[in-house]
This record gives sequence, structure tokens and C-alpha cells, in this order.
Amino acid sequence: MTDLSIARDSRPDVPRPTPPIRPEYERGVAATGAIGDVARPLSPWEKLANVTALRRALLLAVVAAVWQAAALWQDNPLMFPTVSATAAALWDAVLRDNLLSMAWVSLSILLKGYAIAVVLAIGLTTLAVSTRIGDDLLSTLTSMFNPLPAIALLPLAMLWFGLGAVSLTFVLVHAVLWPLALNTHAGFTAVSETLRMAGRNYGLRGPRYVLAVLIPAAFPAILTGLKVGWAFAWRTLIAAELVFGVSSGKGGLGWFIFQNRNELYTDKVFAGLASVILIGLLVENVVFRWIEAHTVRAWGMVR
Amino acid sequence: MTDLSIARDSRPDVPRPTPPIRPEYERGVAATGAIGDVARPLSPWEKLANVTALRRALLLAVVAAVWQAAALWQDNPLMFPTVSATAAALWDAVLRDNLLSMAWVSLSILLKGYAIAVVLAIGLTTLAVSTRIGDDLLSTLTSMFNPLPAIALLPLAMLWFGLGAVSLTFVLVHAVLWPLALNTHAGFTAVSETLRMAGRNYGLRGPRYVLAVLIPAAFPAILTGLKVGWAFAWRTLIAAELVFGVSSGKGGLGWFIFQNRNELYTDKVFAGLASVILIGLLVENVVFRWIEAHTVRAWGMVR
Amino acid sequence: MNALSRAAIDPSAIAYPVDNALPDAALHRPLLDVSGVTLQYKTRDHLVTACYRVDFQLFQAERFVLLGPSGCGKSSLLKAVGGFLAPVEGAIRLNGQAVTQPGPDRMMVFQEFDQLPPWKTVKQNVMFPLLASGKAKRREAEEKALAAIAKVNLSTFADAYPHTLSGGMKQRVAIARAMAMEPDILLMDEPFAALDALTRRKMQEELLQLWDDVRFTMLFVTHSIEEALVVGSRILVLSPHPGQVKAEVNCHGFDLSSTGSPAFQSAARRIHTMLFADEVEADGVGARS
Amino acid sequence: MNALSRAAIDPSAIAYPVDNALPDAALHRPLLDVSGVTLQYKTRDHLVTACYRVDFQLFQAERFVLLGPSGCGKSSLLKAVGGFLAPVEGAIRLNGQAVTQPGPDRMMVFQEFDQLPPWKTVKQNVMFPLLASGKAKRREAEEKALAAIAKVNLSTFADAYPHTLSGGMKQRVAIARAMAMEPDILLMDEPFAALDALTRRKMQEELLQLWDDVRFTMLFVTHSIEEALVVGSRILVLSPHPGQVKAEVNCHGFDLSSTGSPAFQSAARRIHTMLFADEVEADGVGARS
Amino acid sequence: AAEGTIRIAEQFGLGYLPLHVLRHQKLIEKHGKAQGIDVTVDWAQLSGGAAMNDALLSDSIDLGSAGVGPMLTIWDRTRGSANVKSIAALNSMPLFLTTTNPSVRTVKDFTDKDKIALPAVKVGVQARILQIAAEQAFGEGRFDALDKLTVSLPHPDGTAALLSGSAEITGHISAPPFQYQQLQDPKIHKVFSSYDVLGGPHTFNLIWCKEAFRAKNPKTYKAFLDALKEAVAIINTDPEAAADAYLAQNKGDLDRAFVLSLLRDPDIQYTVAPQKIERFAAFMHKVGAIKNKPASWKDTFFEDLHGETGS
Ligand SMILES: Nc1ncnc2c1ncn2[C@@H]1O[C@H](COP(=O)(O)OP(=O)(O)OP(=O)(O)O)[C@@H](O)[C@H]1O
Ligand SMILES: Nc1ncnc2c1ncn2[C@@H]1O[C@H](COP(=O)(O)OP(=O)(O)OP(=O)(O)O)[C@@H](O)[C@H]1O
Ligand SMILES: [Mg+2]
Ligand SMILES: [Mg+2]
Repeated sequence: MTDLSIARDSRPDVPRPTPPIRPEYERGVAATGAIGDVARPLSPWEKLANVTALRRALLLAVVAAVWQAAALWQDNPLMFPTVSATAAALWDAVLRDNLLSMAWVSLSILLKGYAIAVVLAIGLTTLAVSTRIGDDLLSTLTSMFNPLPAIALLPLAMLWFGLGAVSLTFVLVHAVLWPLALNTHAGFTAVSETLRMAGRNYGLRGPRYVLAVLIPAAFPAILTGLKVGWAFAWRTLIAAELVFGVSSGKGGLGWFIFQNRNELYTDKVFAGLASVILIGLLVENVVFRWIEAHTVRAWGMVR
Repeated sequence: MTDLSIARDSRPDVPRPTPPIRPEYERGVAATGAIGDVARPLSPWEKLANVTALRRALLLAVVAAVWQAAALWQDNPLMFPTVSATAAALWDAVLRDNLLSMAWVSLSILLKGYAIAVVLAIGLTTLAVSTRIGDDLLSTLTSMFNPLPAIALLPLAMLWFGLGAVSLTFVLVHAVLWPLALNTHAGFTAVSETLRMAGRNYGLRGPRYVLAVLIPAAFPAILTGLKVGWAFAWRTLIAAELVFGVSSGKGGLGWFIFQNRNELYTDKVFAGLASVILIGLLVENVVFRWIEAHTVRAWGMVR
Repeated sequence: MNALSRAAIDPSAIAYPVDNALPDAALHRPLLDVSGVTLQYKTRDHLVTACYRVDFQLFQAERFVLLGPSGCGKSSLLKAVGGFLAPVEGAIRLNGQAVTQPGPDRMMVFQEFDQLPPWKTVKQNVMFPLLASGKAKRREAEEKALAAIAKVNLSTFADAYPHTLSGGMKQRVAIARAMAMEPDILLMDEPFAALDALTRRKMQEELLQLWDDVRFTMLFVTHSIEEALVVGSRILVLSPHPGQVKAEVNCHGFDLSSTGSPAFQSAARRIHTMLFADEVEADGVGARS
Repeated sequence: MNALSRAAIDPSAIAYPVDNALPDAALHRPLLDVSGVTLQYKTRDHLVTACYRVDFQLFQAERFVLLGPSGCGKSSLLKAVGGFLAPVEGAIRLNGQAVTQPGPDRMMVFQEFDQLPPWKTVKQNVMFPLLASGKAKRREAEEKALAAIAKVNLSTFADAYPHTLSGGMKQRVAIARAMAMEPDILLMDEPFAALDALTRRKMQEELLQLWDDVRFTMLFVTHSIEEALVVGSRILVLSPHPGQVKAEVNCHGFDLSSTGSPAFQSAARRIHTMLFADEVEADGVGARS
Repeated sequence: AAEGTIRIAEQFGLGYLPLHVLRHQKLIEKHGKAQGIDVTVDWAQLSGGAAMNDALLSDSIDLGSAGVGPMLTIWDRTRGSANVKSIAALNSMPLFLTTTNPSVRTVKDFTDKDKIALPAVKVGVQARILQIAAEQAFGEGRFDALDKLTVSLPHPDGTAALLSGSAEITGHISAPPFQYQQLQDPKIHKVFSSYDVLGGPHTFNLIWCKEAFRAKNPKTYKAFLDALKEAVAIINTDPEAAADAYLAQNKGDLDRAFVLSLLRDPDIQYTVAPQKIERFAAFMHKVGAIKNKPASWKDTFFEDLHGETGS
């Protein structure tokens, strides 16, 4: 044990503040049963700023304004129509071109492909965390197939599934499966060792372990995968509908866009894209936000 | 404090094992300076199974064998050539069609777009974690633009950047930016509160804080984003090259695929795709594995 | 109510209360047999030996304490018994069977605060192992969980998520979770380290009470000599890193009421000397293999 | 070498060693002024009050201890002083300025084990705040880091990554990190809870030694009354959840050598009674607002 | 672009042979010299009419080449603004409807089990020709009778599907050379040629630009037009040289004899004068694909060729 006095003498040049000696006290403790929210009230402006929907709506308005200004400045309606022209075309397309039912066709196929991909991704990653060869398999398949564009699968899809919705679903599954599996797997491997051990301590193994421990523990990563997968499902669907979508006369949004692009109705093309954007905003701000609020945010897993 | 004897009497029916009383002992402690690796030696078979490269090579061989068998069984070389035909076409394309230099053209554009997207994604997410409006901006922009296919940006890209590499780069940035930003942002928000506080305790703020704390702490998620982004850069590049075609005589892999598809050289089309796959495997198993081994794995952040 | 005010009891006068003793065979076959166990971690550029040729036996209903300086491999040993870590040398046998994997027969309380699944409320957390291991149906599990939560004084927080709890509260949930399981073997890694004196004492009481009811076998890690004497019936003293067995000491004679007694004090002093004899000269706690 | 063997000293005979006293003004303006501070957490469906109208002052070079039962808001108070948590009521002033954000003038040792950036080795971890705050250049930081690491007996683990350390070792790295910074104010949240008796004593010694060299101001959270008496110069006793001030007690008279003395024992008993008086009747540690 | 540079986009296929020839033989440069300017030519390859029009409208290229449909579309949409018009036609070629279904002799024989592949359902040239044929077969106004059988597939994929007989594709309308490759297979036969449907040879591909380009670069424009005319002349007089140019441009190892046989096919004609544009435009106007109906083919052409006899 070091002698304090020696150390003290060794640094005589440093000023050595010494705290004052204060009286002791004891206090009664107040009953606190009814402590409510003592937060300071917010100003109306702060309250408004706290409404996420409002802030985002404003942001959208700014984006729209920038678009409108850029389009007016470019003055090339055949390449870059204004917001107002797009909105008019959108309205027109809803009324006369059945845009809503086209969007529904796309959406329903998309949801089917998405659901299949989610199931496959969970299965594949379960395999990957359970066995080493499964891990190799996932990593190899992902790095092989993930970079392949949907168009490359076209001949194979036709060969195996013919034309129509099944092929489209196949291509969608390809679009969603790999990024989702990558995210899910990364999420699984990042689960804390202690949580893993706790789960295995309960006697959980295999699929039950994955379901009850890994999936919720990796949920933030899985959610990201779902978001990325969702976006890429759209990207792929629109590109693939050009090829597969209209075999039975029922075109989707992709077809609508393609057709109007071919006929140089650029405002309608933008209207089609705008509906993709609107659906994206809706899904992000309603579906994914709701899931987030009731899972990872409620659990304190993300800020 | 509960009286143990009462509790004891209250459950007289349960057998109450009592441990034996054993002698105490003391022991000398051996010098342990030179304890080496006392692991049991592995059998040669186990050793082989431990070589990841070997296991993955085997897996690739299996995939190739399945492909070959399926192709032979389908017997439809116009739609689904065999591995051997593809390999021959690949070899031929390397020797006579300058496949390597085409791959290089694609790769260099891809790397440029990728790099720009990474910088933008980091910037955008830094903004998103620093300010609430930045968060709204990222979330809104991502949900708006992520679902848009590259083809939708084509007219705009041409309008702003003309035909050629710049437009391709723009489309690539679009492909990589959003998923990467999504992953990075999710990673940032999942950083543990304690680590955040530790970082801020050092007086780190703004970009320094992001760079020194958030990025390494969220690195597993960022790495996933980089992998997904890499894959989608390829998907997009190949699809976009088909549409943009070539200007000034320098085509990439996508163009090679398109050209050969037009001339019904399906084996060469597959050779083009195979080179995408090979590059994917190489990047995954060399570049990303190396990064992983020296970061998240060394840090014990993933298993 | 508190130990300081209790009268001292001569520990040598206390023996096990033998009421419904089991047949001899069960008594004389150890439940858990750890023999010559060396544990190592391989990191990228180092090989760390956590403990070296450790042997000890646990008989049924023993409260066995691992005591040793920080980093001597206590947690590692516990993990090995839990089935999470395979020994590179030696063997761990449970009822004569080598331990190869974890299981709900050996409930573990970990040292880390992040052992509670964050997606489950306090109550769900306590119910989780009961349901997962099939030990109880939902209704029964809920009852047991609420009882255990009450024991650790967290009833008002039954529906709170772990991230809203303080460090000590989290540890108490983990303790409740393990106690609700009434397991055959309870593995506890410094469960009371984050608790204040009173809460700690209450937890110790509850634990001993439960032991007396259920007579589980317990392997308990602590760094507090006093706690070892109170909670344990036998103490294994480990040397500093890499941990080796230094001694085994009986302490079934002490309970919560003995802490003030001279016998207790002298036992504490004896173990203290045992543990830290080398340190006085070497003044170093860690040494790397 | 160990406290048990030391002779008892009358605490009333010990006063601050006043050698180079500062001018009066600095002495009589508190460095840190916490007045009427209420801390609350809003969760999705609850509002949790962590502590209620807490006041205390810290003068320069004081070693101020927060003592209270688990969940009474000690960590929350420390976080508020650290600038991580804004009070919903009352104010925290540092040198007369309201605390609004964290800073390297108030180095914090957290209660959780995951406070070490996992991507930095032990040495890098200790150097990190020195470099980040610009307090030292690389060379100097390395020297200071190695010295601090040696003080916490982890020299052999200087190049190990945190995930390869035991719980107690991680806490020691955090302590080294804070001590290497030689900050004006040191905020420590149960830093020694995961340490065995000897290591803990050594850490306490090092901390007091450093204090004597640097004369930083310290706000220290512990749940051990003995530790509070040894480490602190003044103790704030908090009531159970939600924490309110019960008393302030002086203890500058005790140091590491006094633990055996009757004065120490009686001070410990006094605080014990203060802390747990209500519990005896209520037998409940937590109550939710 | 300043006078002296010209950016031309071409596509794959025999239809663009005049462009291949003038590129291969550097005819634009040659005719530029005759005008007294040094012309630098930037060549780009794009993959379809829509991309072509996008590139043209965004000023990424000066001259775009594709089928009749895209030309009429952009002419219609830019009337009164950019005023895109044709410079010249490139060729007249027949488009065949081919099928693997032996029971199909006329378009009336297709049943719901059949699928007809074409590059763009409802909007492409191929789709228009099928619509005209359907109207002829099923009666006035019933032009969309077969649309429900059609499937969008790029030429190569459609061809592969038809040749391999494995997908449910039984019919295909593509373009040379795919349709000729298909007909070499004995299982595949021709249902109609577009020449029968439209009543004679018709223009398939054209090349066009904005009015502003022609106005600002009269010399370059003239150099191009002269070069094109010379290229067409070369093709018609020296097929061997044309075939070499084609093979050089398309690098692939297509059979030279096959190319030559196509060049010698009387159905395949290379001429700068348009044929049956008016018939086509009238149909597109009728079905609402274009809003303006050209009174004569001359409305859609710059006046340089107004002296030719077109239709
Ligand atoms: N995952 C790991 N990888 C590498 N080394 C490790 C790992 N976990 C522990 N160690 C090393 O093993 C030794 C023993 O660690 P262990 O956690 O068992 O100690 P402990 O006795 O529980 O200490 P404490 O009382 O501080 O918790 C330490 O030297 C530590 O560095
Ligand atoms: N992030 C949070 N969200 C909601 N409530 C919280 C949060 N952190 C702490 N609390 C609540 O605040 C109260 C005080 O917590 P705090 O961590 O300050 O206690 P403590 O005195 O440090 O306890 P311990 O000694 O167990 O660490 C507790 O009731 C706890 O439930
Ligand atoms: Mg431990
Ligand atoms: Mg705390």
C-alpha cells in the first residue's frame, strides 16, 4: 500500500485544493405516491415540431416544390414534367386508365413474392446458423446470385415456370431473398453471446431457438432487410412486368409505365412512378413505422 | 427475515437431500508460465473440414454439378446451356471477345459509383443522426426513391448527364445509396446507449462522433449494407448498360450480355453472367471476408 | 432484522439438519464431477488459459462457491459446467454423463446485465424458461413468475421492459427467473454484485429459503468472502489467473445470522490469507499464458 | 497490507491535510450545484420517476458519494450530472453554468460492462478519451495509458480486445481510462462492484492516491456502506425509489486504514439504519410513480 | 452540337445496315470533306425506340434510328415544339408472324392456348401490324381481338422460346434476321408477312432528328444525308461489301452466307424513300396512339427527300 504522504510531497508545486467541511443533516422524505409528469410544458411551436407526420409532410412539400422548380426551369415536359402535370396525369390515370386496379395487380403479386422470400430467407438463415455447411451455403449462394439482375433469370424462369405470374413471383423472390437473408444472417451473428447462452440454457435448440431467441434479438437487422427487400421488390417488379406482366391482359404498374414510356406520355410515366413513391411512403410511414414502434422501439433496441 | 425451520416443517412430504460433509484441503499451486495450447489434436478429416476455402469450393462444385445435370436434362442449349458449354464460351470470350477488358470497364464504373454512394450514405446518415429534420429527410427520401427502378431514372439521368459513364454512375449511386443508408442508419440507431454516452463523454460531437464511435459500433450493419449495395450495383449496372448501351465504343459486361443475347449466343450470355458470379464470389470471399476478419470478427462483434 | 444486531453463534456447533436423508448411494456419488479441467480461449493472436487443471466435486444439495480474484476463470468454469464451453483438457460429468450441451436442468444467472431478452417484459422474462423448457403451462408459469418477482421486490415493474430497469433491477430479474425454475442445479455468476447491502441480504435470504424448500444443488460465483461463507456450504478457493485450485473449505456452519461472530470472522480471515498470500509479495493479479 | 490487520484510528482526530489551500472564494462557491432535480423517464405506457427533488452541492476536491438502494436513481443522477439526461425539474449547475451536454471535463465510469468500444484494444481504449479530447498527443497518451493500465494490473492484457476480458477486467479498464484522463470531475457508477476484495482494495488505493495527486472532484456511486466511508469525504444518503435525499454525512475522517475501527463501525451502523429504517416496516424497495 | 460534330445512335440488326456501312466506310467524314468541314462522328448503340427517343429529347444524341412506331410517336408529341422529323428511311422489310402450331394457317386459327410473343404488347410496330391483321380478319374495329394472346418478349428471348419449343409461346412476330433463323427450323412456319397485311413493301426503320439540329448544322446534315444515300447505293450494288461492313460492326460470327442471302432477298429493300408510312400513321391515329394525322408522309419528313416518291 502506497504511503499517501510520500506521494503528496513529490508534487509540491501543484496547488492542492481542499474542500470545506460542511455540517451534516438529515431530512424527512416526502410521500411521492402521486408524482405525475412534471415535464415543462412545450411551446405550441415545439409541439407542432414534434408531430412527425407534419414535419414529413412539410418535407414532402419542399421536395415537390424543388421538383416543380427544376421541371419549370428545364422546360422539357417530354422528359421531365412538372409536379402539377404529374398530379393531373395521376388523377386522369386513376379515373380513366384504371391505375388503381393496375397498382393492385402489382401489389398483390409483390406481396406474394415477398412473403415467399421472407419464409425462404428465414429458412436459409436458420440453416446457416445451425450448421457450418449451411453457413457456407448461404454465403456462397448469396454472393453468387445476389449480383445477378432479374433479366438474367428470364430464360430460366420461362423454362421452368412459363409466362405469367409464377415467373414474376420467381423473379421477385430472387430480388428479395438475398438481401433479406444477408441482413437476417448478419443480425443473427451479431446477437450478444450472453443472450445466446441464456436462450440455449432454456433448452431451446434448432428452429425453436431461432424463433424464440435469434429472430427477436436480431429484429432491428431483420427489419432493415425487410425494408430493403420491399424496395427491391418494387424495383424488380416494375422492370420485370415489362417482360412477364401482361401475358393475360392484366398489366400492373410496371406495364403502365412501360407502355406510356413507349408512347412518350412522360407525364403518365411520372404518374406511375409517383404512385410507386406514394405506396412506398405509405408502407414506410404506416406499416414499417407501426412495426418498429411496437417492436424494436418498445424494446429499447433502437433509439 | 423468514425462519428457516418453519418453512422446513411446512413441506414434510418432499425428500430433503443433505450433502455429505467432506474434509477440507489445501493445495500448492503449480507454476503455469508455460501452459501452451493443450487442445486435443484434430483428425486429418476435421482439419480438412476446417478449411473454409475447401468447403466452399466443394459446394461450388456441387452447384456446378446440379446446373450441369439440370441443363443436360432440359436439353435446351438455347435457353439453358450446360456448365461445360458456358465454361468453353467463357474461355472463348476471354480470348477473342475481350471479356476481361469489358469486365474491367464495368468494374471501374461500378467502383466509382459505389464509392460516391458510400460517401453520400455516410453523409446522409450523419445528418440523420445529428438532427431530427435530417432523420425525417433520410427516412422520407429513402422510402421515396428506394423503390424506384433504375429505368425510371434513365430519362432524368440523360437529361442531366447525357449518354455515357456519368449517367451510369448516377444510376449506380441510386442503386447503392438507399440500401446502404438504410443499413447504416439502422446500425447507428442500434448502437448501445452506454457506448454512445461513453463517446459523447469524451467530448466527441457531430462528424467526429459519427466517425469515431457510431461507424465502428455499427460496423456489422454497415458491412451488410456494403454487401447488399455491392450486389445491387451489379444488378443495376447490367440492366442499365442494356438500356444505355454503349457510347464511344466501350461496352461493359452488360453490353456483352445484351449483344450476345441479340445474336442468340446463349452460352456467351451465360458466360457473361458467370463472370458476374465469379467476380461476386471473389469479392465476397476475398475482400469482404478480409474486412470482416480484421474488423467485426477481431472485435468480437459477430460470431 | 439485520445481521449486525444478531448474536454470534459458534459455527462448529452447527451441522446439516438431517431430516429425510436420502439413501447412501445418492450421497456418495457426486452429482457433478469436474476433473482436471483446463479452459482456454483462442483469440486471433493469443491463446488465453482461463483456468488450469481444476478439479472439484459437487454432491447433491451442496451449495458450492467458487471464490477467486478477478479474471481467474470463475465465469469460464461456470460456463463450462453450463455446457457453453468445452474443456480442452479434463472432463465435466453430470451424474456420470459428460456435459456436452446446455440445458434447463442447469439454470444459469450470468454476470452480464444483458442476459435478459429485451423484447420481453419482466414477467415474460421470468416465464420464458418455464414455458420454453415445458416445465409449466402458461397459467402456472405466470403464477410462479409473479411469485418470484415479488420475492425480488419488483412487482411494480412486472410489465416493464428490461431497458427501463436499473442495473441492480436487471440482475434481480435474472435471479427471479432462475429461482422460478426451481432447477436441479443452479449456476449463479456474481448474481448479487450490483445490489445494495439490504437488497443483497434479502436476495441471500430468499435464495437460502428456496434452497431449503427445493434442495437444489448450487454452484455460486462470488468475489465476496463474506457472501461465500453465508451462501455456501463449501468453498473452492482459486488462485489468480490462470485459476488453479488452492483449497476447499467447509462453511456449512454459517448462515445469515453468523456474520458478526468471531468464528465467521476468523474463517473470513483464513480464506482472505489463502486467497491473497501470494499477492502480498507479487502484487500482481493477472499473468498471461 | 490488509485492512483487517490495521490498528483502529479515531476518525474525529483526522481532518483534511491542508497544505496549499486555495483562496476562500473558490472554496465557498460550490463547483457543482444540483438543486431540486427531478428525473423522469417516459416509456411507451409509463412514466417512471427516477429521483425526486434532489439537492446537493459539490465543492472542489470533494469526494462525494451517492448511496442508496437498488433502483433509487443513483445512476440516473450521475447521468444527469454527466449531461446525458435533462432534469424535468430543478437545475444542475457546474461552476454556475447549467449543464447541457456531456464533456471530457466530467469523465464517467459507467455501471454497464459494455462501456468499452469493442473495436479498440485495452490500450487504445484507455488512450481514446485522451486523444479524442485533445488532452494528450499520441505519444504522451500511450505513456499515460500504459501507466494507468499497470495501476489496474492489466499490463499483460494491454493488447487484448474487450470481448476477451472478464467482467471485472472490463470494469478495471474503464477505471484506468477515467484515471488516465486526470479529469476535473470524475463520475463513477459502482466502478468496483464486479471486483474481488483484494482487487477492489487496490483500486480504492489507486483512486485515493490519484485524488491526492490531482485533487479532482469526485461523484461516486456505490451500494456498499463501507466503500462509501473509505472512498468518500461526504455521503449523500438516498431513499428508495423514487430517490429523495435522506441525509448528508461527513466521512472525510476515514480512509483505507480505518475499516476496522469502532468509529468506522459505528458510522457504518448509523448509515445502515438511516438507509433501511423504513424497509423494516414496509419491506418493499420499489414503488412506482 | 456545333457544326462539324454529329452524334448518331444506331441499333443492332440488319435494318440498320446503311448506318453500319457508312460507319464502316467512314462515309460521313468523306462527304463532310466535300462540304468543306471536318466531321467528327460519335456513335452510340442503344437498345430500343424508347431509349432512342429519350436520348434524342435529352440532347444526348443528334440522330436517332428505330422503327416507324417510335418515329410517328415522337413526331406527334413534338409537333409545335422540338419538331422531330425523319431524315430518311433506312429500309423496307417484311415482318413475319411465325408459329410452331401446325394447325394455325391464318390469324383466325389462334386459340386461347396460343401465345404470340412480340417486343412490346399493344405499342410496338409488331403489335400494330398484328392489330391491322386482326382488323382485316375479324372486321372493322376488332383490331384488338388478338391482343390478349400477346406477350412482351425481346426478339432473342422470343426466338429462343419458339425454337426450343419448351415455353407456351407458339407464335412470334420479330424482325430480320430472327424470323429467318426461325424459318430454318422445319417445325416453324410463317402465318403472314407484313407485306401481305399492308399490301406491299413498307418502311421498317428510319432515322430522325430535331428540326433545330438540321437548322444549325446544315453542312453536317447534308454530309450525313449524302453519306446515307451512298451507303444505300453500296448495299444495293455491292452486297458483299455491305455484308463485310455488317459483320465488322456486329463482331459476332454470324454466317456470312446467311447474311448475304438476306441481302439478296427481294423482300428486303434498302431505300431512303419511305413506304406505307401514311397507312401506318392512319392506323395509329385511328386507335388513338397519335393525336395528329399526317396529311402526307411529307409532313413527317424534312423537305430534303420531298422530291422522292414515298407513301
Ligand atoms: N471470450 C473470451 N475470449 C478470450 N479470453 C477470454 C474470454 N472470456 C474470458 N477470457 C479470459 O479468460 C480469463 C478468465 O475469465 P473469466 O471471465 O472466467 O474470469 P472471472 O473469474 O469470471 O473474472 P471476474 O471476476 O472479473 O468476472 C480472463 O483472463 C479473460 O481474459
Ligand atoms: N432508460 C430508462 N427508461 C425508463 N426507466 C428507467 C430507465 N433507466 C432507469 N429507469 C428507472 O429509473 C429508476 C432509477 O434507475 P437507476 O438506474 O438510476 O437506479 P440506480 O440507483 O442506479 O440502481 P442500481 O443500484 O440498481 O444501479 C429505476 O426505477 C428504473 O426503473
Ligand atoms: Mg466473471
Ligand atoms: Mg445504477
